[in-house]
Amino acid sequence: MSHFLRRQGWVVGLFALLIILFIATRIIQPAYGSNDFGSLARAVLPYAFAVAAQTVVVIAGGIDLSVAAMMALTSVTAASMMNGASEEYALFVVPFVLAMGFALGALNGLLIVVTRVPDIVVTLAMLFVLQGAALLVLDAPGGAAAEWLKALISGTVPLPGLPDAIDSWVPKALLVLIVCLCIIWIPLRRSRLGLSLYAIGSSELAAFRSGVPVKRTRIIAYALSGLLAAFGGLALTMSTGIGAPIPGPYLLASVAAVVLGGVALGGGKGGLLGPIVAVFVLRLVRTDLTLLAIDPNVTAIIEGAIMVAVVMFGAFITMRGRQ
Amino acid sequence: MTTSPLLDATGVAKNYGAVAALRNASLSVLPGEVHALMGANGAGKSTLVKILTGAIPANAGRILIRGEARDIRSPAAARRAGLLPVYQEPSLIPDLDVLSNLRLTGTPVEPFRAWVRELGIADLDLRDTARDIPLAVLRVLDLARALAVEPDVLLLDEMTAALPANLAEKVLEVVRRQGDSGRAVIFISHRFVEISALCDRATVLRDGETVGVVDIVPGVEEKIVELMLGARIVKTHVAARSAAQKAAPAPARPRIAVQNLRVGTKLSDVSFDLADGEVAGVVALEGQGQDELFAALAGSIRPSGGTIEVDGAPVKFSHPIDAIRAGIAYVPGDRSEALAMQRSVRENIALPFSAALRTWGPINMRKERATVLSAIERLQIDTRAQGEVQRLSGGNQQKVTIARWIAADARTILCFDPTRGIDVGTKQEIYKLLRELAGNGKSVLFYTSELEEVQRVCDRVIVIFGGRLVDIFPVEEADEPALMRAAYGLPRGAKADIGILADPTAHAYDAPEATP
Amino acid sequence: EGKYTIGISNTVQGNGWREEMVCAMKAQALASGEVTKLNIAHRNTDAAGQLEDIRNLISAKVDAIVVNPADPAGIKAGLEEATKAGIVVVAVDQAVTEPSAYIISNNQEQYAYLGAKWLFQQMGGKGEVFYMRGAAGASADSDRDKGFKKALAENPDVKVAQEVFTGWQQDQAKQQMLSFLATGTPFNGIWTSGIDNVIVDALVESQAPLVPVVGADNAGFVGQLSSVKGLVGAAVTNPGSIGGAGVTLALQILDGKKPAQQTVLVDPQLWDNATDEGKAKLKAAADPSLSPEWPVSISIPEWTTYTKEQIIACKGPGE
Amino acid sequence: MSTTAITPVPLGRRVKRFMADRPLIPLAILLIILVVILQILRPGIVNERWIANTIKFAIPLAILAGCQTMTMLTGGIDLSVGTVATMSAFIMATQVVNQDPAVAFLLAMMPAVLIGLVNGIGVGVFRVHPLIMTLGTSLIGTGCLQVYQRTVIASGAKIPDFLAWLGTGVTWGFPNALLLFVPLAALIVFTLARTGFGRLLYAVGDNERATRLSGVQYWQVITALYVTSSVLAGITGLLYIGLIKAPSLSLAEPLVLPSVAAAVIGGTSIFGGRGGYTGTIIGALILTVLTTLLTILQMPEGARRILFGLIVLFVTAAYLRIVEER
Ligand SMILES: Nc1ncnc2c1ncn2[C@@H]1O[C@H](COP(=O)(O)OP(=O)(O)OP(=O)(O)O)[C@@H](O)[C@H]1O
Ligand SMILES: Nc1ncnc2c1ncn2[C@@H]1O[C@H](COP(=O)(O)OP(=O)(O)OP(=O)(O)O)[C@@H](O)[C@H]1O
Ligand SMILES: [Mg+2]
Ligand SMILES: [Mg+2]
Repeated sequence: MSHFLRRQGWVVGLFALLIILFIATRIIQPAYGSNDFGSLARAVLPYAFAVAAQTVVVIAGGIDLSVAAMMALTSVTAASMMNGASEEYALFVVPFVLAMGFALGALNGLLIVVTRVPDIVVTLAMLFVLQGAALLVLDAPGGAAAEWLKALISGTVPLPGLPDAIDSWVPKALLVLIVCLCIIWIPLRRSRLGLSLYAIGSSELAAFRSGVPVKRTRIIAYALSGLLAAFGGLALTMSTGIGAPIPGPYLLASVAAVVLGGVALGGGKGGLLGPIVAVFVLRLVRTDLTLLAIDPNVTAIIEGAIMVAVVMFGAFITMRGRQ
Repeated sequence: MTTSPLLDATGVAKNYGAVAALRNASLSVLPGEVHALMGANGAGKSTLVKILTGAIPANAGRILIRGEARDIRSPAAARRAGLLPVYQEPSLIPDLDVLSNLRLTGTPVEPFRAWVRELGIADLDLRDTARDIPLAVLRVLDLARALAVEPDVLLLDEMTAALPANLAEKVLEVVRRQGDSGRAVIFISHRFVEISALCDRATVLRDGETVGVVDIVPGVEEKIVELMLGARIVKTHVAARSAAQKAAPAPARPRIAVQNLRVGTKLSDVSFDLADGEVAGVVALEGQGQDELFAALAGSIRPSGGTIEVDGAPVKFSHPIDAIRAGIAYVPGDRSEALAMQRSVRENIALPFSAALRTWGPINMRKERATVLSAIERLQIDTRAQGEVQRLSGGNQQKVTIARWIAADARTILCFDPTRGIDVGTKQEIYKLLRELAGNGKSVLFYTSELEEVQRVCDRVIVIFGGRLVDIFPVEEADEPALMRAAYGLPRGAKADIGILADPTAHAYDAPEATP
Repeated sequence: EGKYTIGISNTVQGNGWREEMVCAMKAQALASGEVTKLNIAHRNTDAAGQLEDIRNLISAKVDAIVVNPADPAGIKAGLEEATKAGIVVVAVDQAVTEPSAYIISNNQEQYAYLGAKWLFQQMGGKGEVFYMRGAAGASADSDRDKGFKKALAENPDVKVAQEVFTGWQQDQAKQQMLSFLATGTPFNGIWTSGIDNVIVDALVESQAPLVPVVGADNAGFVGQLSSVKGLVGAAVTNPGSIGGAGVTLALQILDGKKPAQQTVLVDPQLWDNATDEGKAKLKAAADPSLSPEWPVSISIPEWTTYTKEQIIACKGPGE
Repeated sequence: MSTTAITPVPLGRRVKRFMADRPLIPLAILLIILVVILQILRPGIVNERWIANTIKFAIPLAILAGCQTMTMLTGGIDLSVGTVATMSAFIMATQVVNQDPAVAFLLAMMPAVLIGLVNGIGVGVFRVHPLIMTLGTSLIGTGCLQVYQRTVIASGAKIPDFLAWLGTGVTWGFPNALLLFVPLAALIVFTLARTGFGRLLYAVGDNERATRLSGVQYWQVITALYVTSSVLAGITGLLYIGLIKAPSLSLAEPLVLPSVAAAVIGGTSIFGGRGGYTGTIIGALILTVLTTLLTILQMPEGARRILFGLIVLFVTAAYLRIVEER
C-alpha cells in the first residue's frame, strides 16, 4: 500500500483535483450533464493522444517536438484520402495512416540514433519536415472523413444491462480513447520492451550494461510516439471532418500535461495514467473558464499560472519529502 | 596443468584519441581459478573489463572463449557467452525496482534471493526502487544478479572497494567458492589482503600493457608492486607512525567540538572533538551513520539535534557554503559527486573560488593558474588529459577532488574514504599528504573502509556503530582486529572470530552448507 | 435591461485585426443594450479546439453564438449541435458549411481580386509582381489566392516574380522583402495580404524605387499612403468591425427579424491614393491615434451603432 | 616496426583533428558554403546591402540565442524570451507616446526583470523544469500583454528615433545595430570564459551536486542567470522594434525556436556543461542565410519547409561528426 501511494500519489492527487473540478463545474453550471461530459471527452481526445505520444518518448528519456506536426500530417493524409472516397475505403485509410505515423516516428528515432544529434534538435527539424509534407498534401484545410468514423466518437455507448442514466455518461469518445490506449499501453507496460523504455530513460549506460538494446529501444519509443500521434491526427479528422495542415496547439500542451501528470522530463519515471488525467484537468479548467465567462485575455494568465503553480507545488512536496 | 583456458585475450588495445588506454593487454583465465587483475591507477584494468564484456569496442586484439574466437559486441552478447561483469559503477536501473531490474536482464528471481541472503543482506524488499538503495547494497545486488545466472567467468571490477568490511567478507567467501566450483573469476582490487586471501594467479597491467602473470604465494606482493609501478618504485610499507611524529599537544580549545549530534534515526548522541594538527580516523561498517555524520559536518544536511562548535563558537550550517566559510571542506567518497566531469582540471580545482557572490566577477587568470599549478604539483596529478576531468583515471580524479581544497587552503578537511579504488603508490601519496596537512596545523577527519590505513594516518580513531559513537581509540591500540571488533559493536577486549580478513593466513575454508 | 447572453468564439489571439473584431463585438453588445453578458472564448487554437469552445458555450446555455471559424467545414458538427440546442449561430469573417448558420462575412476572394485588379492596372497590365501571401494552409489565405489568380488570369502579361508566405508576421515579411530587394530581381508591383506597412518601410529604408503597393486598411499603412512621398498604393478594406455586425445580426434574429438570406457578404472597398476620390476616402479614414495594427474602418455603417470611444474602450456589457 | 618511429598521419585525419580542436572553423565553412550556394542561385545577391541586411536580422536572433546558450549551459532553456522581447518592445512603443523615453525604457524593462526573477526562483528554488517554468511565465506574460494592450489601444504607438536608427540604420556599410551587438557579444563571451559567474554556469550544468559541495548556491546562480537572460531578451525587443517598426502582440515569438536551433547548431549542448557563444553567433548567421536561401528558391511552401528541416538536421549532424572526431 505504501509502495502504491508513494508511486501513484501524484496521480491520486490529480484524480482528486479532477473530482473537485467536476464538483465546481456542477456548482457553476447546475445543468452540466452527460452531454456536456461527452463534449469534454471529445475535446480531450486529440490532446490525450498527443500527450500519450509525448509520454512514451519522455519516459524513454527523450522529447518529441514533432508531435503536433505529425498529427497535422496524418490528419491531412487521412482527410485527403477519404475525400470523395467510399465509406469502405476508410477501412484501408485508418491502418495506412497509423502505419505511416509509426514509420515516420521510427524515422525520428533512426535519425536520432544514427546522426547522434540531440533528440530535441532532430525532432525540431522533423517538425519543419512534417509540416512541409502536410502542406504538400493539402495546401489549405480540406478533405473529408467517412461518416462511420465521425460517428465513432459522437454519442454514447449503449451498454447492455445498464440503465440509460449511466449509459449516457459513457461517451463513445471516452471509450475509443480508453480502448486505443489500453491496446497499446497495457501489453507494452507488461513486456520486457516496456521495461527497456523505462531503463533507457532512467540510465542509458546502466541499461546498455544490463543488455538492453538501447538504440533499438529508442527507435521503437519514437515509433510508438508516431503511432500515437497518428491516432491523434485521426482523432482530429474524426472530430472536424477535415484535415488542417497547420498544426494545432498540441505540442506545448502535450509537454505541459506530461509534466503535470507526474512524468519527469529526465525520463524513467511515471506512467500514462497521470498525463491523461492531467489532460482532463486542463480541458475541464478551460470549460470552467468559459462557463464563468472570464475575460478571455485573463484566461491565458490563469492557464499559465495554474501550470506553474501545480508544478511548483509538486516540486515543493518532493522537496519536503526529501528532507 | 594443461587445462585449456576458459578465457584468453591477447593483444588488446584501445585508444581514446591520442591517449592509449590499452596498448597490448593479455589475460588468460583457467577454469576454477580466481584470477587477480592488478595495476596502478590508469593502467587500464577497467577498460579491459569493459572490452571483454562488450561494453566498449576494442581497437585491436583477439578474444578466445573456450578456445573459440568470439566477437563480443555488447553486454548482452557477453552474457550469452557466459561472461558476466560487475562493473565499478552499479548497473541497476535507478528508477526501476529490483524485481523489474531482474526481469529486464532475465535473471531468475529465486536464485537471486538466495544469493542476496548468502551475501549477508537479510531484509531486501524486491519492490524497492534501486535509487533508494544504498550504494554498497546495490553493488552486492549487482553481484547477486550476476551469480544468479551461474556465469562461466565472473568479472569483478573493484567489487569490494566501496564495501564495508562485513559485506566485503561475505563477497570474498562467495567468490572463493565460485573458484572451487570450477568457474572462473577475474578479480580487480587494490587491496593485497584480499588478493592473497582469494586469488590463485594475478595478471599485472602497466600503462595498458600486460607486464607479468604471477602465482599468488606468500610474499609475492613485493614482486607485484614492482611490476605494477615499473620504474616508479615506492616503498610500500610505511611503518606505523611513531609517537614522535605526532603533532604538538592539542591546544586547549578544539577546532571542532561535536556535542550530542543527532540526524534523524541514522545518528544519535555523537560527541567528539577534533583538534588542530590532528588526523582523526572514523571507522564503521556500512551504513552505521558515518555518511550522515560527514554530511552534517559539511553542511549538506541539517542535524536534528545537538551542537557543532567551530573554534569554540556554535554554528548552524544550512548549506555547504556555511561550512566552507567556517574553513571546513568535504571530500566525498564518490568522485562523480565532486567533479564537473566535462570541465578541465583547472576549473575543477578553482571551483570554490567562484562560489561566493562577490567572486562572480572577472577572474585573475595568472593568480589562479599559479594556485592551481601548485596544488597539481603537490598532489602529482597526471595532467596528460587535463582538458576534461572525465578522461583522467580514477586515481587522478580522486586527487583533483582533494587538490581543490588544498588550493583553497581549507583548515579542516573531511575525507570520506579518499583511497577507495586507488593504487598503492597513490595511496602512499595521499597518506603523506594528510600527515603533512596535520603537520601544518590543519585538522583532518578521515573515514576509511580499509582498516589497515588507520594506523598509517590517524592520531585517534572514532568508531561508530548503529548510529552511536561506541569507542575512541588512541592510535597505538587501533590494530585491525581491535578495530574490527569495535566496528561490529563488540566491547573492547572481547574475542570473536570475524572471518578471513582477521586471519589472512587461513586459506583452508569450510564451504557453508547451502549453495544455491 | 439586456435579455440575451451571447457566446463568442475566436481562434487567433494577439493579432490586431482579430483584437479589433473582439472589441467591436463587445462595443456592439454594449451599445445595443440587449445583451446582459458576453461569453468569450478567445485563444490560439485549431478547428478541433474551436469545436471544444463551441460546445463549452452550448454548456453555458448562451442564446446566440458568434463565431469566426478556424475553418469553414471543420466546425460543422459543433454548429449543428448549437442549432439543435436552439442557439442562433452567426459566422463572421468567413463562411461556414453548416446550412443552419447565418453568415456575415468579408468577401476574401473579392478582397484579393479588387486589390490585384487595381495593382495590375497601375502596372499597365504587364510586368512582374511580388506576391506576399498570408499563412500557408489557412483558409482565408487560399480564398484570397483564388481572387488573386482570377485577376492574374485577366492580365496575362503580368507575371509573378516571386511568391512568399509571410505567415502574417511583420518581422518575417520585412526580412523577406529585404532579401528580395537584395536579389536585384526587377519587379513592378507588390501585393500584400495585409502585412503592409513594414513593406513600405523596407522599400523606403533601402531606398528602392517605390512601386505600387496594395495592402489592407490597417492604420499604419493608411497613414503611409498619405505621408510617404512618391508612394502609390491602395488599401482594401477588410473591417475587423465585422464582428460588431455579427452581434447585430444575431440580435436581430433573436428578436425575430430574420434576414432574407442566410449569407450576407460585406464587400470590400478600395481606397487608392492615385485618384482624388480615393485620397479623400483615405484622408477621412486615416486615424494616427489608432494602434497601427488596427484596421481603420472601425465601423460598418448599416451594421454597427457604437461610437469610436466605445470600441476603443473595448468594454462589453457588465464590465 | 621500430624503424618507423614517426608514422605520418594522413592529411585527412590531420585536417579533421585540426577542425575538431577549433570547432568554429567548420561552422564558418558551412556558413560560407551556404552563402556561395546563394550567390550561385542568384548571381549578384551577395552585395554590401544584402550583407548589412543579413547582419541586421541575425543580430536579434543572435542575442536571443545568447540567452539560450547561457541557459542551456546550465541544462536549462528559456522559452519566455520571445514573450519578454515582445513585451518590452510593445510597452516601449506605446509608452513613449506619452512618456519621457527614459521612463518608457524603464517601464519596458520592468516586465523583463520580473519574468526573469520568477523564472529564476521557480527553477532555482522550487526546481521546476525550466521548459515548463519558462513556458508558464511566457503564457502569463502574453496574457498580461493582451490585457495591457486594451488599455493603450487609443494611445497609438511610436518608434523612438534612436531605436529606429539603431535598428535599421547603416553607417559606412555597417549596420548601426553592431554598435550594440559587438560590445554585448564581447561581454557575453568574456563572462562565459573569464568570470566566476561564467565558470559557475558551466559547472552547474555539468554537475550540480559538485558545485553545491564547493559552496555554490544554486538558486543564486540560476536566478542571476534567468534575470540576465530576460534582460537581454528585453534589450533585443527594443532593438527589434527599431528594426521592424511595427509593434504587434506576437512580434518576437517567431524567433524563439530559431534561437534554440541557433544555439544548438553553434555547438552548445542542451544537456548542459558544454558550448560557447561564438559558435552561437555563427549559428544565428547560418539560420538567417538559410531563411533567405529558401525564400529565394521558387518552390511550394511545403517543400521549402521540408528543405529547411533537412538542412538544419544535416548541418547539426555534420558539425557533430567533425567535432566528435577526437
Ligand atoms: N575517455 C577517455 N579519453 C581519454 N583518455 C582516457 C579515457 N578513458 C581513459 N583514458 C586514459 O586511459 C588510461 C587508462 O585508464 P583506465 O581508467 O582504464 O585505468 P584503470 O586501470 O582503471 O585505472 P584506475 O585504477 O585509476 O581506475 C588513463 O591514463 C586515462 O587517463
Ligand atoms: N561507455 C563509455 N563510453 C565512453 N567513455 C567511457 C565509457 N565508459 C567509461 N568511459 C570513460 O573511460 C574512462 C575510464 O573509466 P573507468 O571505468 O576505467 O573508471 P575510473 O573512473 O577511471 O575508475 P577506477 O579505478 O576507479 O576504475 C573514464 O574517463 C570514463 O569516462
Ligand atoms: Mg578501475
Ligand atoms: Mg579505472
